[in-house]
Amino acid sequence: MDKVYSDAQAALAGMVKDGMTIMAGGFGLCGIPEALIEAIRDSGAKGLTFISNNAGVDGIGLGRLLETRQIRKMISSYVGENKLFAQQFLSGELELEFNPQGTLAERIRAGGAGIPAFYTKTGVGTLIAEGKEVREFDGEKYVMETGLFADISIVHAYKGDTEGNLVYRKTARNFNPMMATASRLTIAEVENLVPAGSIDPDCIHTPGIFVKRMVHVPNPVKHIEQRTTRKRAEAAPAGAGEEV
Amino acid sequence: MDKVYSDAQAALAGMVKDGMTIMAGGFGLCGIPEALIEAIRDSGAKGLTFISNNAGVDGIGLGRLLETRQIRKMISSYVGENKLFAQQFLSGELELEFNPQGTLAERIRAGGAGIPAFYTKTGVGTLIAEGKEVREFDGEKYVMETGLFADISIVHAYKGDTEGNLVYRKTARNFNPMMATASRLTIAEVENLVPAGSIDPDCIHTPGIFVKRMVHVPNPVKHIEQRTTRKRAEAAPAGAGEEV
Amino acid sequence: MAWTREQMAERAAKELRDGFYVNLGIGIPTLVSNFIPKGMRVQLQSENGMLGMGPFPYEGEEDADLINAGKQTITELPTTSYFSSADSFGMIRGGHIDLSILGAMQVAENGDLANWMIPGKMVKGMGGAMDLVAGVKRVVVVMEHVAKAKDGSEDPKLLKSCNLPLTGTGVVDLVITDLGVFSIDKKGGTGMTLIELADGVTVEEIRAKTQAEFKVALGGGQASAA
Amino acid sequence: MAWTREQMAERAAKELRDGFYVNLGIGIPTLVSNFIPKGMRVQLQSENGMLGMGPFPYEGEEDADLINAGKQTITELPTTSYFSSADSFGMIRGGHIDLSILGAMQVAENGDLANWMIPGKMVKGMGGAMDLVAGVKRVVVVMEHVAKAKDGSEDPKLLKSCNLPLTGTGVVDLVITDLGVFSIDKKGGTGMTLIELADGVTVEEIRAKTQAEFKVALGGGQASAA
Repeated sequence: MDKVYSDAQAALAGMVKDGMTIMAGGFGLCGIPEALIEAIRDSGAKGLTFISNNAGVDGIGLGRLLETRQIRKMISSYVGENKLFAQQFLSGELELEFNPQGTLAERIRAGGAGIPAFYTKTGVGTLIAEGKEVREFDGEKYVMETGLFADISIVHAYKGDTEGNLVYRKTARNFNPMMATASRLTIAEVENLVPAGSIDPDCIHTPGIFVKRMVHVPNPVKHIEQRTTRKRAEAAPAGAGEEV
Repeated sequence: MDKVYSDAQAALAGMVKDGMTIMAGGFGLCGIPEALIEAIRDSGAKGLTFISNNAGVDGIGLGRLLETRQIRKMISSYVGENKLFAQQFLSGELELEFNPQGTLAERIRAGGAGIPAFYTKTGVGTLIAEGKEVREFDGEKYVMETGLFADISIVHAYKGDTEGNLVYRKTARNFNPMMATASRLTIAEVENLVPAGSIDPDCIHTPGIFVKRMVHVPNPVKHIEQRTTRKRAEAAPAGAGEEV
Repeated sequence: MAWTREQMAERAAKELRDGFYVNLGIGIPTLVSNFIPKGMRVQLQSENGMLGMGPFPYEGEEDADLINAGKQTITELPTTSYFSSADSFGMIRGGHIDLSILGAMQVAENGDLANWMIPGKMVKGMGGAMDLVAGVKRVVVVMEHVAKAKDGSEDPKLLKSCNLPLTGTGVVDLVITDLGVFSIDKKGGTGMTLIELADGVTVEEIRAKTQAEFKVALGGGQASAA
Repeated sequence: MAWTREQMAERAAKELRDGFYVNLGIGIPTLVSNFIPKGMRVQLQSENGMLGMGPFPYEGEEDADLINAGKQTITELPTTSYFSSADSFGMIRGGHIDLSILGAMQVAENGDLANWMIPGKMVKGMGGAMDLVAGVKRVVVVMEHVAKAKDGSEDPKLLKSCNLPLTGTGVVDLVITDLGVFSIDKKGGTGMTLIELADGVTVEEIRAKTQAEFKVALGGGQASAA
């Protein structure tokens, strides 16, 4: 019952089959489970459906699985950063299902929490609502969206204990906590692996029950998409600065 | 825009009207906002509907508002611990709506998250499903439940900063975080009031946006319903011991 | 010799597996934690928002902020995590808990369960029971075989169909009573099977105290018509 | 003289109130944070899971784990909290954010908004825009008054009805362009009103560049028929 595997390849060995649906955490390149994505590439499995807010960039994150043409379909909210994606989509190789970001997040949370469907205002009267039930509550229209559940979820955490309890760091949390709850097999890569009891139990983001396998990935290379800074002299109103 | 009020009475002054719906956090007597409950008693408002997992015990928690006959209706999952409750219910003074505990928790979360309705397996084929839509997803039956939203929520937190960010302690968390999101006016009593920036931002349970008013309640008296212990000599398997 | 409460809890503990996450109800189910085999890793969930429930505290070390779903003071373990009621029931409803062991007033041969309400009596509420039986992967009931009234009369609790208001429909996988153990094919619909007898209890005694129809397949053998 | 990007952002900043929680879109809306009045407490939400967004980091202090919804490196403040995407959009959808300021391709006189998709071009996705316009209490659009094509021709962006795929229906409360400011009665259905002009811009110039019908009520006076 030891949850810790020697590396990402070992944690995924024999688990990834052609045609599976896989959730991958992260927002842009922030908080993506890169070691596990590489292990999925090494698995050679084809025809995969990925549920992930974005599709990486060329050569990084899910971009690597586009290079190897292992992805058949993406369920995402924004895929703007990837030339190879556009190319494969326009050629018809790649199927794409857009979800509003909040609807995507909620569908994943619902899937993990045993909620098969829910109603949201988001997307009423738009393309997103086409073919879906629209219903009034208290005089306002809402569209019905369904829960999502995957064969495998891969998530990236800052810290994990041997029980599988996870803590995410800053905005690298994003989609990881819900995805950890919404699959048959959740595998977490953690930057820091600590003994059970080392994490304040009031500050655990993902209880260990959701995490079946873990791999320790110390000091991972982290990528920045938009390196924006300000100069030391500048005054600093909230959110201010310039793109560089 | 200072969120901190001098005491519970000041935080509620002029806010509680007859017939309002109020959510009160806590499970049993654990994590209940007792100072704020007393301030509601002092307000004298009548005909209140309370959404709370339990109804306190005689003379403690919501039990105090039963004494003053300020509660017209309870939306709860379990009310077993209260003689006055039984008496008022059986005499027809008090209306009662039972919700399965998980359905109650999810209805509150939904209300706070802009979800007017969702489907759950819980209660299908039981009294709870009567008069509600039952619908199949993937061959299984689910019942539709609606979101809950209140005029006021009162919650109890272990720690709060001046921005309104809250941290709950151990199982005193329970219903407090969802209730904090699901009302027009959320008021928090905190055992420890600290300056903004004092709480690790990765460990905040309720972001300050949800908390409109706060009151500092240092060293509150906390009640134990079932004081169960073990003797020093005993072996200690998980959950073991005896009721005393 | 019917089983004692402890023997029923000991039998229920045989349903545990290494690595299981388990929710135990109030009463006999709580005793199951005393029989977790040494070395087996089982984490107990408490639906008020805790995973990794520890034993009762030593006298004088009770913490009012640390209680289980029965409102009893408990302790934490190195594996413990806390979460909200919404997250707790997301865990339960989402099928992440392996096993729920709970008490019952009545169980029907199709797996229907009644354990929250007796018409005419003051109803306390279902608490988390409806969510647990609907959401947990495997549901084991531990209860007395018959209900004994104050006048000494006995009513069967294993029924063709429940006459008390239901907690869930087609939810029970296994029933452990003081007289024996019954499996229920809640999905397949092939009914209830008596699979074990308490020491010295006969099939005939059970038949006399059971309204439900059941097959008999003792010792793991083939079911024979009841 | 049409307003510059900075002047449009400065005008948008007048929609802020003390204690507001605000979500700013990419582009001109981001500049609004430069014009928050001193002493006014405004917390910026970033829909990827942060409240209390700070300024860009000093060079060399970028943190890959700390980005905004535009994937830009940012910093935290003493008021900052982090949460999941589900909690973030619960906050948005649940109506807890006071104000959203975002860009647009087209706005219709009934408050319909299009800002995510041009048929025939590669679609990048709507990201969080549909959730923001559906959920946030007050939605302010900041955009150029007309779309300039490469051949120099101009297309109006304030329309009777949008011809691009919608982001939301009846969602916009206020439109700030380089030429002026329009309020929209998105609930009442009484349409669009020109309420301010950029310096030196005339109602006639706006009328010539606007397809939508609008009333005129400059300087907070009564609306006159357009």
